[in-house]
Amino acid sequence: MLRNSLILLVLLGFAAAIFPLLHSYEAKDALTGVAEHYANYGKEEVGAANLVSAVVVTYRGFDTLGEVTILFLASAVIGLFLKASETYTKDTRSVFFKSTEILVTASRLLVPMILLLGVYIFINGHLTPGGGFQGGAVIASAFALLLLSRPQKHFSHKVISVVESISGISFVFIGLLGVLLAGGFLDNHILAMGKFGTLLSAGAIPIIYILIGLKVGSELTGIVRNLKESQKEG
Amino acid sequence: MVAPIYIIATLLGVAFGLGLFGKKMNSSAGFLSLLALGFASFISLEWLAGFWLYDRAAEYIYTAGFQPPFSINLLMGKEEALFTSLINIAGFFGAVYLWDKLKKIGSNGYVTLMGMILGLNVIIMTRDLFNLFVFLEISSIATAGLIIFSQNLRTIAAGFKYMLATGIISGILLLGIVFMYYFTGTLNIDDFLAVHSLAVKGFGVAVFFVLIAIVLELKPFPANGWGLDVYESADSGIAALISAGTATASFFVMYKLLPLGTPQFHMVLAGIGLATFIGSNLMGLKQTNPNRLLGYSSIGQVGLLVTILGLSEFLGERTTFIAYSILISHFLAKAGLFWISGIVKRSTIKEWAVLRNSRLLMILFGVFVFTLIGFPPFPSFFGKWDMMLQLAASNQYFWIIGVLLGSLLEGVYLFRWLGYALKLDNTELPSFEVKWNKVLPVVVFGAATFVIGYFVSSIHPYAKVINYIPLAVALAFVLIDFLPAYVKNTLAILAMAYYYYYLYPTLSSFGAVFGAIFMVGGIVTLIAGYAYKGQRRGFYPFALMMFAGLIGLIEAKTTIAFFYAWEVMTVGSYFLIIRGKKSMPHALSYMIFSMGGAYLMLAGFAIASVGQFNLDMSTLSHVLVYPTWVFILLAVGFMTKTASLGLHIWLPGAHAEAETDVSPMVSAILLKAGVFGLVTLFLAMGDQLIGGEVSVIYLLGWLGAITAVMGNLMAAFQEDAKRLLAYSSVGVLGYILFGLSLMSHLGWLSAISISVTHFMFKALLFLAIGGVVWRVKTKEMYRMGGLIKRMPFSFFSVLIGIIVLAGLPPLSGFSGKWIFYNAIMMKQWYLQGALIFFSGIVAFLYTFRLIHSVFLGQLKDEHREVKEAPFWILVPQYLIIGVLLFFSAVPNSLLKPIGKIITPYFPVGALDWTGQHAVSPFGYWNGLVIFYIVVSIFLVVLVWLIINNRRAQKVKQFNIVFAAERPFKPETTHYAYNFYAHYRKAIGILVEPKITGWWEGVAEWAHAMGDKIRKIYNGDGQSYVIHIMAFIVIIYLISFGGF
Amino acid sequence: MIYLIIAIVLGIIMLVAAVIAVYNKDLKTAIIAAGVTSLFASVLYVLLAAPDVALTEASIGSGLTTLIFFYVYNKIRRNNAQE
Amino acid sequence: MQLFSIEYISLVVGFLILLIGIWGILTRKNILKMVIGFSLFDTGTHIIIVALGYVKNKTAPILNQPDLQTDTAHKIVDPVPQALVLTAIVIGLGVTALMLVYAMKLHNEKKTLNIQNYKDLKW
Repeated sequence: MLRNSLILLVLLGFAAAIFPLLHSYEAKDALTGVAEHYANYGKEEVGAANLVSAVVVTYRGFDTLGEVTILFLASAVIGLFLKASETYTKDTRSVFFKSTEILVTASRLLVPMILLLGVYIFINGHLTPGGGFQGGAVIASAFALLLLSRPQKHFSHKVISVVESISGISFVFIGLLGVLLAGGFLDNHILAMGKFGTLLSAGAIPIIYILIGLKVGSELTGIVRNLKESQKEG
Repeated sequence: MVAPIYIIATLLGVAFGLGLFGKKMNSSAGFLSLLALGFASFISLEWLAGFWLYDRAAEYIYTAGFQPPFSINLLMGKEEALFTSLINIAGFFGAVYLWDKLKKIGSNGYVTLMGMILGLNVIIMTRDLFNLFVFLEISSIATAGLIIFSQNLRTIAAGFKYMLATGIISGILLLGIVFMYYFTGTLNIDDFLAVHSLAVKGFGVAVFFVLIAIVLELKPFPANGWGLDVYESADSGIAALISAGTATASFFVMYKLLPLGTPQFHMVLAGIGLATFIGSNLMGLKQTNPNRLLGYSSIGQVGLLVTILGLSEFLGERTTFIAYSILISHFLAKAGLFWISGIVKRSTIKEWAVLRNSRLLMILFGVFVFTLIGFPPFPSFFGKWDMMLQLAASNQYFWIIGVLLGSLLEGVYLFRWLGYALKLDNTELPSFEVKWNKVLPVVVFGAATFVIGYFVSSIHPYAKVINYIPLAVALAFVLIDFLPAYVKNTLAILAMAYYYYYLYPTLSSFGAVFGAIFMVGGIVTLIAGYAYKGQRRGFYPFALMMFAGLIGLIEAKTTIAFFYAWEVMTVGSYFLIIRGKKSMPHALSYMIFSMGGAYLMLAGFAIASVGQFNLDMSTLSHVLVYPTWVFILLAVGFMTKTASLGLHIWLPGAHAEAETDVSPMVSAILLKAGVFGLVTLFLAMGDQLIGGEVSVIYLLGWLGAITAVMGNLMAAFQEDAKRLLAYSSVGVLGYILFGLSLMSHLGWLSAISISVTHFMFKALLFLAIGGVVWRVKTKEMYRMGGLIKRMPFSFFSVLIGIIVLAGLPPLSGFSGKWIFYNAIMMKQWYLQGALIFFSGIVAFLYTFRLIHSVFLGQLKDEHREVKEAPFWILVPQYLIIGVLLFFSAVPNSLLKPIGKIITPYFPVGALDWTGQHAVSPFGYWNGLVIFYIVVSIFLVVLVWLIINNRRAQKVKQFNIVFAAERPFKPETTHYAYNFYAHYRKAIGILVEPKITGWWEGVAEWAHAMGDKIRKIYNGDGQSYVIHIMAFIVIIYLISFGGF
Repeated sequence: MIYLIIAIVLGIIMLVAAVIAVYNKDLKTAIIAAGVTSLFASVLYVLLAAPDVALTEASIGSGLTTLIFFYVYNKIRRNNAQE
Repeated sequence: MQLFSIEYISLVVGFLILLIGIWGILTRKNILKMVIGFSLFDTGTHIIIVALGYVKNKTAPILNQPDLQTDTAHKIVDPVPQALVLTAIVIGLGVTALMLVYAMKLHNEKKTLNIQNYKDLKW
């Protein structure tokens, strides 16, 4: 109890420490700083209707590269964690519940649709909400569903990692093309800007989002797969 | 120039591409990774060279084709080039070191390693705060992956704690960053620095959260339990990467963001750093697991670096130099030590004796330890020196004390560890596997310490004038260590002789006297080295290093050169002392006292330099601030070497347990370094008054007198012949201190002449007794006896030695004493004079005991066949005897030149010489006449004894009546055991080891403290998170005036 | 105004779910509660004119994270059952 | 400052969830519960960030309507925090997944999820 009271005290102290942040919050009525610039010039500079995508893929594209790397590393670490000490067995048991005929049929129907949705999300990332990460996550959830419904299904690790590698390398390569052909690393002007608001616009953003989508999708699938494959002990 | 973006592109591209490599292609994946890391190192080194050699301008790297703050930009400047070079080199060699392991793990392992290096590169270069956050996450996820390279309960638990802690920290960082964006509308660091003055309370808090998160990344005490667990459990190769890589990069982030903090926060930061430095090192005292110990040290060092950052206002433009020199030392040494630890694979530092199986690794281990603590010639030495000077210049004495205290604590456990490795008894020394890929990185880093040390000294405004040649010669002996001892001995003697020949014309005044003691003395004692067969590995480099230091003291024109030489001498002598069979604990206490003394000196020199335009030795004569303190600090510093009472406890063991020819070196020669220091100090500063009333030198006079009595008393009660001689040195050094304190012509004349004669008789006695010990294999006097028949030459040496020692006429000790009493009478220090007189009587007791117990009486059965001491040990003795006899017969050959040297400083009261006839206000003395008279008396007695010899009764061994001993249980019944039992009853209370007890108490207290404090690391990951939160709250309260 | 009320309701639900996530003894319920918090957060994001974030939070924050939680939870449960 | 505004409420809710998350991390002994606390901590942070980027009565930063394409800075909410949150959410997923795998492995070692049973390393 003493311990919990002390923790409470610490937590209250912490709350008191962040209170000034809350306290000094003031509602804005217009954008300032870099956001103002993005809002006013983003259309000409990047050409993506979805300004969040413009920021994510181009203005702060380097962060996104890092973000992809984080998932990549997490997946690699989980892979090495679960692989190093365990031998693979094909575990046919489902993780959650018994696989039923209905589920299998449903998944057979659903999975392609979900996959399609994922692809749609990341291809249209520069126009509508969503993008590579969301699309990738959707794709991964399709595969997760597949794993749930058909536990005996075994994904080839090879395919996942090849997709992952190629999309990753291409991402870096496109970034470098920006250095060579345009203004800097990950500049999207290496491709024509196209007509604002159409699918083939915003330079390299759709390409990059497709790569991110593939990469995130394969990374997340890899994580899920690794978790499943290590069922020997679990 | 390859654009820095290629560092990122290469590492990332290769990491991504490794997925294409199958399991069977692990080797090629490894080579590709090494290539990538090598290429990254090449790029950053190329930039570093560009900045350094061609003075390039820093270059911004823009991403996405927009100017900051609209897109993320990176900066490659001089500092970034340096730090990325460090990171990438650590990565490259780390990968080489981990080659086997990585190969077993496969591509995911390489990916993780490269991910970490990539993350660190970017956090160094980026100028965007959120980008910093992203890549910090990359490196911490990669680190979490690296930790579990070897999977067991310990690493997994440590990794989980690490993830919890870094998760919380990065969450807080993110919060701070976002609010900083909210208040300023930008994420660019340069913009933040520009709007810093924007004083919204909320913005300050947001900045606080960002900074505190970075501080927490640096593992501040006590919110760092998670870091320690990682250091302890992770594979050594990984721990090396974390210590050298992550810590370095995090430090740079702190450095980069430092201007965001208010001056008040900088002070808080300095406090956190210092608490970490002292706290970690205190807790390290009780630690026995090598990796955890290194973890404590690592965290402590980073704490020191944080202190430096926090104090940057006081350190001024030297901040960078100080921080970088200490950082690079830590970088190289810590990586090296962790790597060695991974090769040795022992779980307690006591088992590190196995390191003796590999000479190369042992040397490197020593190099890293000395690098870490800041000994010359390594870079951190110069960093610490500058730090102290700058702090003193800004009146920051509190920080001086704190930093030096922490350094001392660190030295204690590192040297204990080094001692264990060098000396601890380990009956079975199972060898460990040494693979080239593991040794190569260690060798490279070890060599780098020297190269960078030289480089750092060459850019230091004052260090570049230091004469490095003697040290270089000493180090060169490492390279020829494989030669037989006699060759190296000859080379060493030639080197010393040549250097003396070269130096001689430049020597003047006291430099000439001490130069002669150091160098001629060195040559004479080196002659005894011919007695050793074989290679005698590791002796000559350190012997010459000690002499290089001693020479450096005399040559020193600046205080930094003096201190440099002092430290070089300390290192050399430490290794000489620890060569003795049972020297380990004594060498440790020698080192601790030396370090303590050196730090006092450092503080003294630092304060002395305040307000001066240069560091010349002459600045000591017009110290502007706190001259009394300067005087006391320096004097106490020097007295740790002269072993004045209270600071003497390291001496008996160190001198007694040393090798036969090392004892005279460290006793007869090394102690004079302290005397030389005192002479220099007294001449430069004169007397100082404490509180305007009490004279410091007066107090030192008392200290000298008491030391003389106590040293001699303790000598009288020793059973061990070499220990007896060692305590006798304490006593004689007491005389010298007393003589110097008289501050008069005669006082100094006696002090300096005793210094010279003490060198001679103590070298003589140690060599003679050492020769005896060499043959009879024991140092206990009651196990000897009657050796006059077997070792007449040694007997004669001891006879002459003790006559001089006891100050008996006719030999030159007497001249010293005669002058001494004259000097005391003139100064009218009667009370102290009485003590000195009394100590002279005590000296008779132990000198008598020495010759009586060892050489007279019955010859032991087991010594019937014992041979005379080795020829080469006798040679230097008889050289010394020759000189002693000459000085005794012609005393003014010694006293007159010394008098001449002293006269310019103390013109009043000089002796009046007419031939050998000296006149003082209290009488006259003619050394030659006395010599003749005493020799005649001696001859008459001798002749009488010889004539009567046939009437003497020969006593057999078992004739109890005459032999007065029983052959068994010798230590209780032997007459020579506890020889002065009666005196001990009377005055033994005086010599109870109270002082030793006091120091032991201090040591125990410190260890107990450390033990208690480290209990906060209870192993519970949750507690560690609580520590982090509590740390944030407390620092918040301190920073924003809650307290 | 209607948005305001929705926001308040969402906030209360999220807080309750968060407390349940921390305090409920049953791990399964706790995981679901955490997922619910996340899911309602994504609704809140829509109110805050952040559809991108809403989509991400829904798919990653509440979808995949919860999925992974359950994977691990089941493994641990099964691991316990094996004893 | 308008206390009853959608962004302020979100901000407060975010802070409270963040605190609840920290409370969970600091007091729950069950490792999975701690990870749940951690994920709440993340969610709270994300809500705060999005709320900070909100501008009253403005639309999402997607310029699909022609009228949004002029004087945009006065018509949309801040896209930057949203972009940051996107990144943060993905990072959070990576970290959480890794923590969970750690938890799983820890459980494999000792068959317990109590954090206090993993004190093998200390002092």
